[in-house]
Amino acid sequence: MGALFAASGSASDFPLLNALIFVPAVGALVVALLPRSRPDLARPLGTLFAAVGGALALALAWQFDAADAGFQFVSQQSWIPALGISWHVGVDGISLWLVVLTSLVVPIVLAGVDPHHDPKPYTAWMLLLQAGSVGAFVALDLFLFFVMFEVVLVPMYLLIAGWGYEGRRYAATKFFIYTMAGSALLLVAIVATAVLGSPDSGITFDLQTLAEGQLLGENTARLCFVAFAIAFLVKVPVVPLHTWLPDAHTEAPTAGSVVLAAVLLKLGTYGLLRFGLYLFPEASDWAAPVLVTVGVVGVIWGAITAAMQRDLKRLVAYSSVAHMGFIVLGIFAFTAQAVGGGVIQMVNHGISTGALFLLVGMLYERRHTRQIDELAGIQSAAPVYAGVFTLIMLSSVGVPGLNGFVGEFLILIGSFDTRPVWTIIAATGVILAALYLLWAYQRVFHGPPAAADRQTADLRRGELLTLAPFVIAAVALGVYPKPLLNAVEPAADKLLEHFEEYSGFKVPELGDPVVVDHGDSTGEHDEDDH
Amino acid sequence: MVEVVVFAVAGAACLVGAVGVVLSRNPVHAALMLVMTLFGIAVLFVALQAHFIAAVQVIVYAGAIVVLFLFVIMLLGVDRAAELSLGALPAQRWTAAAFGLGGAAVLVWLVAAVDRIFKGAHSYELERAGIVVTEADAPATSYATDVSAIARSLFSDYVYAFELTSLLLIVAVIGTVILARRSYGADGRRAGQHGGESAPAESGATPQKARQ
Amino acid sequence: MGQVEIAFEAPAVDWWVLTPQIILVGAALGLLLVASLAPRALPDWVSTIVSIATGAAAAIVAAVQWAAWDLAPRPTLNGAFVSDGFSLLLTVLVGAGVVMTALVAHSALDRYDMAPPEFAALLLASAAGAVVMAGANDLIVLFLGLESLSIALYVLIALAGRRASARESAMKYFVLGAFSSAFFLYGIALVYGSTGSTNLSGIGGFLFGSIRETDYLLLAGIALLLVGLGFKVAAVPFHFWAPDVYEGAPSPVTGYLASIAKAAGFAALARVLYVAVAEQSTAWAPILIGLAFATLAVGAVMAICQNDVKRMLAYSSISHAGFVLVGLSAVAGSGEAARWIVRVAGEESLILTTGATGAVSSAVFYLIAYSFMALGSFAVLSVLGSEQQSADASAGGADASPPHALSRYGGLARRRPVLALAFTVLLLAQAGVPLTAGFVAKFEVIRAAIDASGYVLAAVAMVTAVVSAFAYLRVVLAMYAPEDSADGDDSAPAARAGRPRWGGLPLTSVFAISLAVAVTVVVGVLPQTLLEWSRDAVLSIIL
Amino acid sequence: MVELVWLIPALPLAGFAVLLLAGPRLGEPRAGWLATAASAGSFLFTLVTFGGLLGLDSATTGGAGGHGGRWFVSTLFEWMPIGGLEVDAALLVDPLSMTMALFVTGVGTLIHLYSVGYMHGDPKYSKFFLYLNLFLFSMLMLVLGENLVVTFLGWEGVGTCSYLLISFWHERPTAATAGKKAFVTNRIGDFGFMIATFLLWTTLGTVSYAGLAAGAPALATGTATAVSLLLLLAAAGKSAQLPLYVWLPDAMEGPTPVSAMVHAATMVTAGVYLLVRLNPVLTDTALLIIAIVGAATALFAALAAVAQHDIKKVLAYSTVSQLGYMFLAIGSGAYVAAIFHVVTHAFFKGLLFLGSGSVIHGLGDEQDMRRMGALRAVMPVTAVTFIVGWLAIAGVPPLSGFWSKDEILLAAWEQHRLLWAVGLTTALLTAYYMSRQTFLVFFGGQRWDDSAHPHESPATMTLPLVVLAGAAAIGGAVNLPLVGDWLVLEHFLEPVLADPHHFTSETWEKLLLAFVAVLAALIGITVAIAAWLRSRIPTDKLEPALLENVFYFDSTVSNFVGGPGTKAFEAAATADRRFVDGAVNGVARLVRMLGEAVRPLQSGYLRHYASGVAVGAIILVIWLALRGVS
Amino acid sequence: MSGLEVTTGWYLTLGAMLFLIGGTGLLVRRNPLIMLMCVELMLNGVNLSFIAFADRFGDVHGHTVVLFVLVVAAAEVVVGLGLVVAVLRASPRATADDLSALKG
Repeated sequence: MGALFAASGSASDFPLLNALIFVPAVGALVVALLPRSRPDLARPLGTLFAAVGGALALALAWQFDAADAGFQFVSQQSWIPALGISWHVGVDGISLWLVVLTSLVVPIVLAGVDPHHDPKPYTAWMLLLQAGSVGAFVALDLFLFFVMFEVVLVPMYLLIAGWGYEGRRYAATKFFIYTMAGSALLLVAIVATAVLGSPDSGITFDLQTLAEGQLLGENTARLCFVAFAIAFLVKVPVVPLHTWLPDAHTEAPTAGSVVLAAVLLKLGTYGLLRFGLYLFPEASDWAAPVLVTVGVVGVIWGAITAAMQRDLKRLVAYSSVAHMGFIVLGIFAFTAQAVGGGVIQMVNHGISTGALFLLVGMLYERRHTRQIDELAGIQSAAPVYAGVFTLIMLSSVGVPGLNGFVGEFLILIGSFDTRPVWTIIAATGVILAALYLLWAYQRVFHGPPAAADRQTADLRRGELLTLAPFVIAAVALGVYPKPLLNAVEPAADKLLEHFEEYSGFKVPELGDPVVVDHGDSTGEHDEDDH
Repeated sequence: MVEVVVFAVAGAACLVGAVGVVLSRNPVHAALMLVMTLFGIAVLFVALQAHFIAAVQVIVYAGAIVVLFLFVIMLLGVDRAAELSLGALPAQRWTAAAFGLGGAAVLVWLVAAVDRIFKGAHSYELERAGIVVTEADAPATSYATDVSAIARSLFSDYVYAFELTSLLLIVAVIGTVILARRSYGADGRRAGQHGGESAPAESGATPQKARQ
Repeated sequence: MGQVEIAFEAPAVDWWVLTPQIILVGAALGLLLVASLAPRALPDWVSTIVSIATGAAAAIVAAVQWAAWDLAPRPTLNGAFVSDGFSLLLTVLVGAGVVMTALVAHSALDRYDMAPPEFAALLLASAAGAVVMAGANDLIVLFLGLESLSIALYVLIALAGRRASARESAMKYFVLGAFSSAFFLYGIALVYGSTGSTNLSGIGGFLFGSIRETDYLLLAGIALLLVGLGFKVAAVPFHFWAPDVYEGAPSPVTGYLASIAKAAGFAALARVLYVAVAEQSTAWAPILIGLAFATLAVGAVMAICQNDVKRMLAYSSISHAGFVLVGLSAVAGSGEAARWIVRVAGEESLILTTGATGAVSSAVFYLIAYSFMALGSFAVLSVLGSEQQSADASAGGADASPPHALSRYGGLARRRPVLALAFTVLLLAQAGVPLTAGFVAKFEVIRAAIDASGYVLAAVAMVTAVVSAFAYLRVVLAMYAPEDSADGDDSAPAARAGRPRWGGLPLTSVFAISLAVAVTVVVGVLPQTLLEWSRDAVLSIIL
Repeated sequence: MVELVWLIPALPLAGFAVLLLAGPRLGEPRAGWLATAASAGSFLFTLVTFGGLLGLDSATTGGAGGHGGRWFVSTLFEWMPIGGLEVDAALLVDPLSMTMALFVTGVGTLIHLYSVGYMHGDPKYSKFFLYLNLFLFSMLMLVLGENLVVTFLGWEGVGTCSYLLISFWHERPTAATAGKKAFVTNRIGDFGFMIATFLLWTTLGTVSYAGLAAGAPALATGTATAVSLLLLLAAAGKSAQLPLYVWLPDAMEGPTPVSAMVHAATMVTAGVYLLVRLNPVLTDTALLIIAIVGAATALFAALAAVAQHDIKKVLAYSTVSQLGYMFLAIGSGAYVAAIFHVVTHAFFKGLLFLGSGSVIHGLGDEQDMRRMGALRAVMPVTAVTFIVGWLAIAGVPPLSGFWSKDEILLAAWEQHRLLWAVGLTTALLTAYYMSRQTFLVFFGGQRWDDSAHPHESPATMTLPLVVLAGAAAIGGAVNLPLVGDWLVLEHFLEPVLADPHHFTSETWEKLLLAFVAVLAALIGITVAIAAWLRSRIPTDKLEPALLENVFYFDSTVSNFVGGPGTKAFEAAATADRRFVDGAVNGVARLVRMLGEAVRPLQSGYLRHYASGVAVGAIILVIWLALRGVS
Repeated sequence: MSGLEVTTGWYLTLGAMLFLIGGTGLLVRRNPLIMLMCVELMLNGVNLSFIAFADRFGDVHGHTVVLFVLVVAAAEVVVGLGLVVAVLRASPRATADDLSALKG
């Protein structure tokens, strides 16, 4: 195992990425081995490990060379040579911020959210979640990715099952089975990709080799892509594959919901980018009309159904569906703005929705209900809480100046270039977002409070501290997203270049007198969509 | 023609015996019917020049195995007439018919095939012995089947199998001894330690059934 | 034409090749002898130690042979038995299985009222049968090995005959086993009738190059051999015995049944198909695929309907058999025979095609991985079974629910966190979660299937894996999120003991479970070695 | 000095930040004064920047986008740079933005000041100023933004603040609902804004105003019209035009200073600003549509105002109507007139709202005009200033309203006679309903309880009234017609306008039109006097239910949204649960049922199992053999 | 070669019939002892086939195999009867159908 820490070819000698995966993993082990008599140590110690991961992630961001479009901090070790599998990790602009997000969110929620019972296993699972998620984001080997992609299911499943609410059994099982069903075909497709797409020199699961080689036949690639896409679309999730999400989110403990929203859903969209566009450029282009459609349908459907939810957490969950739909649209618009915006939106969605789940969780702690009907006038009793909620809600709605806007705007402006009609439809989701969130806010926070509502305590200092990073990030990224974009842009450009080279897709030049009379740019693809 | 008569008689005995086994109400009758089949087969063995095997067949089967059956029947006192109906499983008729008729269908078909196959009989052993069988050649019909030939085979190609039968028999013996000893219960060493047929030992999967 | 005189030559005996079996059988006999001659009953641990030592010795000898012989196949006794990589690897597995079973059984024998020396002797004898099956190069030898294994198993199950369920399962296993043996034997007869030999590589050599597509006798023979071995490995529709027998048998024996007995069956299947009738692969591969489909589907679908954990694991075992069948059926490309002729140093020799190698090696890998998972799982069940029983005993009345009812696993994570975690690992491994051996095994099998263009089969296999994952998750859920609220303590009597406990677990079982978990995890994380082994094993199969 | 432009929005932002962190601790009245100071400072720097702008040479051509020299861009940082898209956080100083900024900060400061008194005693005193400062910041970003996206930041910002301020008294369900309604309706407009932005970016490759102005001529007419109409949608949302006006009357649930500042003087004019700012894009077709929408809104809202009883509702509909005027002006190509009216309207409508606030305050939160009357005696300052506002909006010369309205009517005359006629009718109605209001509130008999104890408001509230009254009176001076040199505003704004409108009418025509307009105003006032002061006309006929309920437009929309709309959403949610999720659970159940269906096969009977083996064997044999045959 | 000649096929057919009758018997009878006898019938059918084939090939190996089958049959019967005894001791009137507590 020691060999894994010998990085090669990175800017620094210290194998940051491996450390990012193994520090939390070791932390989980250490926490698990704590003596039974000291359960109180688990969370502080776990937080420490997670925070070390967070610090390493910040160091990663600091040392990251934004101008370099390729993979950095690459570490490659032979793992299962018999199958051409290696431990190959690396980070580029697309994955960088997701790694940072993951590594920061976990310590925050670990420190900030009380699991109420059995802190030891809870902490260990959270740390494993962190390790697995980071692993999935930095994996450059299909096998390794799949391992990480699947392995995060387990801690999440156990977190829901062990620390969730009343419906946790159903929700946890549904979550596990649904996502596993999605990835069942992914495994087959990964193997097929490697078996059929490896160069003559031997089977390999290396992402770059396979992607640069492009040795799959057209139909095979399309089939494989479909399998990949289904797995990722379940994870995203898009309508109509989304129904695991509301249940999982609602029944999960607060920290679980936060991590699920902030990190796990991103595995889907990230996968679409990294393993869809990159591995199967032609197939991506071929399937794009369908994917864009499901993305946009998700935006609208998610928003409409969210509006009608009676459970606040469920509502936020459905809003997630809508937000993730935007990202899918962005990815399959194939423009630098849209793809970049998609990546940014992944981070932003993590921040806003993560914070919303935290907030809802805090409300539940106080009131032991999430039913919108049973709450009213909270703002009078807890103004600070309401204020934070408002800000995060506005970020989620996409008000400029806050983070949510940046991603949404970039996605839409970028998508409009190639998919004007879908973009227009998706943009109505912006209206709906305001509708459902404000309506819910009104019902919960406004109006005359009942006696119970008046008792609702405002945020405590600790909770405020937990929320502070989210709030700060929401504002900071809304005002000054440039550092993120700078890192994302070269990678996105490179990816799109690769994509255009193999797919034959061309982004229309700016200034082309297109639009309104749409279809010019997408028409030919629509025909392929059968 | 003699061959045909022998075959017909012995074969008929076999079949009647077999059907008798299946249709006998009384296990004792069934065992006797089985003997009839076994003798019939022994006769056929002789017809096929397998004299030694025929002898073993009579000795081992009729002499030992059937006796064992009868012994157990007597031991348990289950020599009363048993229901011939299908009991609780009437559908069994259909599966049995499917098996019987399906098997018969396959059989007809195989028999049709057999003659074709043996046109140019050719086997591994012949090949090993360097004998090339041509289409015109009839297969070897006379070959050494005496004890020494069998012994040769037994102690060359099948010596390992022969040794393995010892393992098999040992296992069977141990098993039977254990089973017999256990089923009598009280004299078992461990049963004694645990106070005989006590309740906990019997609380297996379905105590209700067991208590009936 | 004259008589075909077969000259007598005393066959050469390679004693080294036979050493593992001799060790197993010798120890079994020795133990029995000592036990019966000893003036007083032997202490329980003697039998256990003997079993462990013997199993370990057999495994070590095989391992040493593996290393020393450089994987060159060594046929002996006129080619009736062969020691090649394949048989050696499986011998090691069998040895390990014996060790694990002996460890688990040590603490359970009392509960099942089984006499240790007999148990050990039968276990070792059956292991010898399994070893014979793994290396049999003759259908009759194979059959005798199978019978030794089976008869020993009938008795092993019947040892716990004080329980009605054990009697019932032994009886069922026996009658059906005998029935299917008859089919197997008839298969041997037909194959013999079509080729004139019972020697596997003899048959293979005889069939090589000859187009015998319309050789109905041979094809029917293959079909009947598949029936017999399909029964042994519990492939649908020959699987019916498995759930009942697994449930009724003592848990340690069940583990042995699910792992070693099954592995032996598959080893025999692989040998028969790939050594003897590889030429007919275009005929039998579709059958195997059909069996795989049925086995996967029935195993998975039935597993999710079970409310008894032991029975659920039995069905899951069936679905795993389906996976192995997927691997075995993955002979490359349709219409292509499973083996090639190549010239090595001027001499022609037969080797398996790459696809066939991949197919068998993936099956071998799967068997090894699954064996440990199964042994571990049933070890956990064994431990829990005694706990439940003592809980029932202390509760004074017989609890109506069977000892392995799902409801009895409620809250296990609280009472026995480590045990629950171990069980979770084993269950998740069976579900195919990455970083466990179960995942790599599935991956290998899928890879083999895809290599052979079996995309649909691979996809179906994965889908059924998801279905059966549901069954495992139910158990995990029960342990970690009991149906009642976390603080409700009114359900199972064992749940009343709220405080987590370390103590009271039999050390031997703990060791066995740890071993199983360790193998599962280590192979899951670093599978390279085992992958190589299973490939090497197959590459050296004698043809 | 233009470089200091960043300080203009920075001060309110700083005020916001301080109030956010320390607001409750500052308490009343310090929080209010701090916010007012921030606003005043912002006004000061606007003046400074304005001075700087005047210092730039207006004569030189060139500059960004072919504008004159009076054009300065202050880039703070790159906001969203990616792949050819350059969105800078940059501020634009040009005549238009300065004009807007001046009255925004000016009126804003006065209203801040007013609020110090008005919000006295409110438990959320500091929070109110927090919002006000944030609003001011957003509004300034809106008008100072250098590109569409920064403007959009302000655009959404003011919408958000409007939401927060309307629902300020959120325990009142009506206030909460009104706030939400405002935001969501605004968002419909924002949708248009976004799509317009995207369209402009994809076709012109830029979002900065300079670039857009330069590229506009190259736009295809179809695209340009599409953009124009999308912008109209955006503007209609923000500026409460038909059919999106519905939120504005409800917005009166907010505190009165909010109504004055947000919903009369500043935010609602954003739509006008946007259209004027992007005037190079507007096509003739689009202009006509804008004019029609404007005229229709003006008349529609004026009719509605006639029959309202709530003092603020009258003003609200009046605002909608006046905004319609401004759109009419834009649609007629008279951008300067539109801006001119924006400015004068800010003065007099701000004044009127503050006056009404003073009345409400004085009467102890009474808003129904039917329970007012004869207040001129107890609230002299309020009454006098309100009368100034009344006359100004009624279009009585020489008050400011007359000048701006006259110019709009002139432009409408030249666009289409019918539009002019509508405008004139509206003017008449405006004079009438404002007179009605004035009479009902300040004249006639006392209709309030003595227990109400009406009183004049404190100095902090009356001072802004006086200042605004002065501005409303003489505000017209910035753009006096007839004499060319007096058209200060027009000359000042000219560089911004791609196609400055020049009136073609003869002088006599202009004079005649002015006369007719004055006549219309007088008729309106006369009728009002007859009806409400002298009771010569039965008043009950003058308030038909149709008008009181605003043609049942709002209620129809609400009923639709609350009825079929909600039902449709509910149906979707139900479908999601029943069918989408149901399918998933159904599959799971199906698999389970399948298992349960197969389970009986595992009957426990040995012979059944044997059958499985036997039948399986037969199948296998036949299958294999069949394969052999083929 | 004229007239009737007993060919290998005859023996094979007879063997197969015995096998089938035995198998069918096992399917229809409930008495465990008779079931065991049916298994014996099946084995005898197989034996006949072996000898017939051996005759056809002129290969004595077939005979040897039959010996092994006999041994296996004996071993099976012994253990089987032991089991039957064990079962019937516990419940003397039990048939195979009564052993159906484990199911599902």
